[in-house]
Amino acid sequence: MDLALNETQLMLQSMAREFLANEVPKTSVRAIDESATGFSAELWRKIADLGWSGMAVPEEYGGTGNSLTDLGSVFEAMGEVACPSPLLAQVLAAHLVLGVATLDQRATLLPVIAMAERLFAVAITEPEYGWGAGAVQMRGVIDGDQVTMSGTKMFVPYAEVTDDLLVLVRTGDGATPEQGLTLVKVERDAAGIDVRRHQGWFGEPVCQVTFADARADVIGVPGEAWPGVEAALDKTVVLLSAFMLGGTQAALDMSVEYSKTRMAFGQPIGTFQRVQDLIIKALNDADAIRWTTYEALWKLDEGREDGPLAASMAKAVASEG
Amino acid sequence: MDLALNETQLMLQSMAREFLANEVPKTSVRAIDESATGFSAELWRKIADLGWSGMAVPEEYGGTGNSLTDLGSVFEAMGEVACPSPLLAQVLAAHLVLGVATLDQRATLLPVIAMAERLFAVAITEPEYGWGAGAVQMRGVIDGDQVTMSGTKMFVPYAEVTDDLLVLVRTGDGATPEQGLTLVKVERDAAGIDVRRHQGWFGEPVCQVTFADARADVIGVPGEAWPGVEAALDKTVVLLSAFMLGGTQAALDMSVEYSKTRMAFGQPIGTFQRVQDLIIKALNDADAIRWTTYEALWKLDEGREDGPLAASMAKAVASEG
Amino acid sequence: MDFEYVYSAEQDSFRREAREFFDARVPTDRRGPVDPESLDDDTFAYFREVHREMGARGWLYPTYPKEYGGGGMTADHEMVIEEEMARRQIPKHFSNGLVLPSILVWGTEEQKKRFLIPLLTGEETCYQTFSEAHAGSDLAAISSTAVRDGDDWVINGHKLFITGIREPDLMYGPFVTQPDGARHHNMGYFLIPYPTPGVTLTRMTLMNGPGQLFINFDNVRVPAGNLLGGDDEGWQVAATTLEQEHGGRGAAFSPDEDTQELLAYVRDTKRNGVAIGVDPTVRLNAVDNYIESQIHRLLETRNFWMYVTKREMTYHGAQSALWRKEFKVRNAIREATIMGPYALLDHTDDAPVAGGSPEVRQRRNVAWTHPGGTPEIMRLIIARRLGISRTRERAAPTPSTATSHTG
Amino acid sequence: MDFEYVYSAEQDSFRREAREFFDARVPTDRRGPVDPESLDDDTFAYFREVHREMGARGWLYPTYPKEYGGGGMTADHEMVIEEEMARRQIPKHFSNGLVLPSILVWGTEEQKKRFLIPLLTGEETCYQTFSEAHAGSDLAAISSTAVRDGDDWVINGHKLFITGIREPDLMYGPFVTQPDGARHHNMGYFLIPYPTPGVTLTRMTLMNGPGQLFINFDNVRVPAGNLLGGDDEGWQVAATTLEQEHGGRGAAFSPDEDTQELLAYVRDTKRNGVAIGVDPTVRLNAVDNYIESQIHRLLETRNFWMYVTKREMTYHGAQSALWRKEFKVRNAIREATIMGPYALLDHTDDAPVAGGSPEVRQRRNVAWTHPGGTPEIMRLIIARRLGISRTRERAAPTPSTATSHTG
Repeated sequence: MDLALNETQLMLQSMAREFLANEVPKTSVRAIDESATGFSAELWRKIADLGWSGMAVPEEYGGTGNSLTDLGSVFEAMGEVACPSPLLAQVLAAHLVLGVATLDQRATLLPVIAMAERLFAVAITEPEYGWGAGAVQMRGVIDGDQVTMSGTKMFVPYAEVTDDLLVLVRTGDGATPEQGLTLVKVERDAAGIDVRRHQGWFGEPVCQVTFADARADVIGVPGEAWPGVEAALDKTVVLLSAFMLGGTQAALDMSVEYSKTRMAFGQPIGTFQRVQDLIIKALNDADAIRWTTYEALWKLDEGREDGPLAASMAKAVASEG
Repeated sequence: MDLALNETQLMLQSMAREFLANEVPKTSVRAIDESATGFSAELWRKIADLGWSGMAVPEEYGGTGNSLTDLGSVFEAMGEVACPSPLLAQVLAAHLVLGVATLDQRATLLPVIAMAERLFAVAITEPEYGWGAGAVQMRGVIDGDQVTMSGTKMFVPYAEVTDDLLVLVRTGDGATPEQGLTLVKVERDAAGIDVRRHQGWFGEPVCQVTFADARADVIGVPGEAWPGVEAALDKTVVLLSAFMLGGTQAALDMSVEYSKTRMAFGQPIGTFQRVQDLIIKALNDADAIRWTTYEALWKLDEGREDGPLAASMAKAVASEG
Repeated sequence: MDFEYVYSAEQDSFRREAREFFDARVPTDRRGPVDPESLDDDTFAYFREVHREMGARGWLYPTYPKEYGGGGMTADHEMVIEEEMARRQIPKHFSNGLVLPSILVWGTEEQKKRFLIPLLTGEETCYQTFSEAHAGSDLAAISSTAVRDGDDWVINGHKLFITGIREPDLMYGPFVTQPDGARHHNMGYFLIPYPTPGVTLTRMTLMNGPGQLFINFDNVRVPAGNLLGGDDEGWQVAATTLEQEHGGRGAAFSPDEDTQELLAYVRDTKRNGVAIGVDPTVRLNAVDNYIESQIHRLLETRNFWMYVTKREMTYHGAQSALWRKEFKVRNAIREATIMGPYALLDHTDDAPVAGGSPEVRQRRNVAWTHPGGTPEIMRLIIARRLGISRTRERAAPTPSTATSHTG
Repeated sequence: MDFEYVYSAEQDSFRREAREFFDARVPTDRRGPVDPESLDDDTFAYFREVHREMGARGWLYPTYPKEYGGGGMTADHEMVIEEEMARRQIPKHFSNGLVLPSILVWGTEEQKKRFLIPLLTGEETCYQTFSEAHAGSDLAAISSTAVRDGDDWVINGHKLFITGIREPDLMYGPFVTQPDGARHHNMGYFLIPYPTPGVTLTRMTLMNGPGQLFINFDNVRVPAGNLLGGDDEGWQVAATTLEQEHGGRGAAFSPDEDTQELLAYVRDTKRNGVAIGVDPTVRLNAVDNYIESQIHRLLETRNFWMYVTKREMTYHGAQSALWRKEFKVRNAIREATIMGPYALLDHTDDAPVAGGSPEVRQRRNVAWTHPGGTPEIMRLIIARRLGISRTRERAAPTPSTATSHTG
């Protein structure tokens, strides 16, 4: 048993913190969030130059083949400053390609993802949303190694600025909703694709993407994408929990600090039990997120059978706090 | 608009409080709760002598025909001292007879209930319990104006000491679960009835009642009992909420008093915000129960369409606190 | 007991009059925005004029005395007007009217005439300027000052988190008159016209929108007659204001659009062919939302009844305010749980739910725990009123309980 | 990172040894009662003897030094023994062993020999006598006294809410030695044999059973050697005890029978032909129960890891204790929500769920928020350790962090 980050992870996290402190001050987070696209190509380039987009990609495909826990230590640091970037989408794309694509496709796509030569966004959710395979109802018709598809995907992060889209479509009906789902890749600028940013959302930019007879390339085996998609989502969702851990811990630290210096009724507000109890709630939240998240990352890294259970639990804990 | 109890209710409540203060001190509550049957015939006689068992019975049937709000003001007072008595069961019996029985049966049964000449217990819940009509599955076979029934009812309050049982049985199958239910009356000592008190329950004594080809009298129209049963339950459940209101308010009052006198760290514990917040939670609970309960009683007394909705809400609020 | 507010024939007749006025005056497509803080100039100007016309009839502040520009009517009339405005989604006056009871209780006859009339008739609007950077919950810690200079007071300092969608004609709040004076006895309560030289307004950009101001005071001169109450009674005058703000008055009419919108959403929404309400967790969240809103309605009803029957209120106002602040946050979370990502689409999106109002609640219900005192302050007040706190206090005088202190 | 505790070959071999011992010694139908407080005399006597035999092997307190009757083993051995006992439902020792670290840290060599050996070998049992009627959360407010008289101390007063299922051989706790002394420096920590003339035990009847005592001390004489630490150091000695009690040590092994029983109930129960788990509200309650129990396991695991790696613990022990006290109450409510009235049937009923253990939890989980410090006290400690309280404090010395103070 060892609950400490290892040397690699400590180094990664400390380098990440240094980078973020220099390159992503609070003013810049605000400016990017409030910009027209919610995206900074400059910051994304710098992040790519650090190699973070290749961490989830095995070395043989041009990445650095890091563990999920390695990635978690970086996402935690990003969450601390609420760093706005499409890294999570890019990492999800890597996990999808690893989980679903043919060997040839891996060899083509993964180096591009790893080097961030192109940005990838992932479109799964639909207007009548849900989180199971059954909620994917947008239809695609298989035509050789391509699919022609029409319909709408909602809440797609960074679709406005991405180069490519990975889209999950229903190309057939099987005995269970898990069957008949196909992952496809298409350039965002391709014919028949319309992207509109959702309004009002705070946080990362999300978009509605409409497809009208858009043609896309099949990734992996047609109709059999779901197991790989589910596995990729499990892995990626825990990295999101790590990001939320960073944010929760940062909010806690700010609250503790503020409670020591902000005065009311002649004393620091931290001396009021009501204020203390708000802080203790945040402390419990942060620690609950921390340990469910890192245990889930560890279980997934170890390939344990209960990894997906732990992943869902970490996401639930991080989301409800 | 007038949110005060009226003169009758104030008088009823004040008389109830005086009676309970004299006759039901804390020691006696404890003694009755811990006695073999959890029932005091002596206290029940005194309660009956006050006329409380006749409050829900119209004057024409020998009762005093009080409003539900009148009854609520008494149940609130009983809740304040956690008065152990089968009054709620007896009142439920009155409501059932009023809701389900034929005019002849009313004339026979209601005076007996009103004068508490006999005690009535009500058996509806079954081992695979639930709160809708569909959960009543125990079978009875109609034979003229009698029913022969076999099966088990659970969690029946005061079944061990009651004179009569009102039992809801399924005597037929209709298009909906609400159809085919019949209310029957049977003496507790009748052949084929076995009563066993549940162990471990705190609060009023509840029993498992087993029927083996027991014969009972049909009350009202066979197979059509449910609407009257549901209406009776709605009315009675709000009186239970009023009882719980009394208990909640008493606990709140004790807590406020204790918080002013109990010292810790050199000051009354009520000066600690953590203690205050526990009390404020109880205050909000008590007031939420109070106003949802009395509004529901008023709506039922007025015969408003949304009375049952208000009744369920009052019960939910009183139960969850 | 009788929980129903029964309209008299007189009220019914007044309702017809009000409805006719609004129907004739305001086209049905004229209404307040989903997000009050995104009010555009045209809509603002339009309803500002409607308010003036209402004020001329005494309908803006119906229960205030006629001699000061109010309606001289009963709380029943006020209720009718509020209901009719809500029915047509007509925004209420753009003032923070919490100063009005303070002027009524503490003002001289001259002050009542001079300040109440333009406010009550809707000619002018006013903003409440209380909070400072180092005095939020602890309002008594304010440090902005008012120094007597001949017949004037000279005001310096700042106020922030001042709610106001445009610019006011009048600002009101406490300023320190005796920097070395005893706490709670070292300030005066001033009425400051706007514009006045030395006052600058800066808009704050907050989660819930641009509706709040930072206000700087740089040697701002107001005449002595703009001091309400004694120059050491500012805290007490503010307490009368806060007593109202903390919900002391209650309401016979608690519209519940948030919950109605959610229940309609649950009733009407299908996902992949299945009504979302078949999921008991959806129903549970919707029902909890409904119940907590009903409890709030009942607490407000109780307070209204206590107020109009002149019963002694202690913790009641703060209790209702606390409940409101907290249940609105819980209900926003429940709404987001049911609606999922749709709860975050605002009114400028292509197809927001309920015109985008859920999105407003996601931001606003958190932000609105602060104005008028945080939940922690409400708890502090309740504890005091229950007599379990170190500090004991009685309710401040309000128009319902007090005769004028100076009249 | 590695969250798994990996057993060494040595541990595996020790496990075999332990399992053989328990299998040979304790028939499988011999186990502790569902409700620990309903332990019958025969079962008590039986396991008391088992404990003695375990003590003789050093298995009762495996990590304590061999020279004082402990096992001289590692925490790993302790874990193996605990797991094997839990597997066979063998009750743990009937002592409150929280005095042991205090004796180890504060005791003289003679005291360690005299008091530790019979306790660690299981020859004797001990109860912790801390709380008084007017000193619960505020332990420093105790008023029972110890007055020096020649070579003896004479003890007067009372203690209550003393956990202990039968009668102890030894009691321990603080008594005031200097009634006018400064708070936290006015008491000594005494070890009091039972029986001793003047000590009377009365059983209290509480919601969670008869397992707690009222103890009266009437001119009870103990020799000077029964004072642990200085006669003004009682508070500090108690702090070492409390540090353990507040969860400072963590656990690599957190059995979770409550949740497992509930999950089994949900899996196996049908009502009217339908599995109850088809209702998402049932699943939601069961899953929340599971998640909160898992969080507790992880906090305990973290504490265990910090303890064995000698990291500086601050708020961590109190955090885990607070979480446990509060989530157990929430989980009891969830269990009652799922099981309905069945959750209230006890082990003497005809057909209770899971042998009646849910009923025990309905009573016990509320009662158990008190011993070892209420949730409010845990919060107070956490706030201090976070440095946001008026009072700052560091963790008290424990065997892990301190060398003996007197040795």
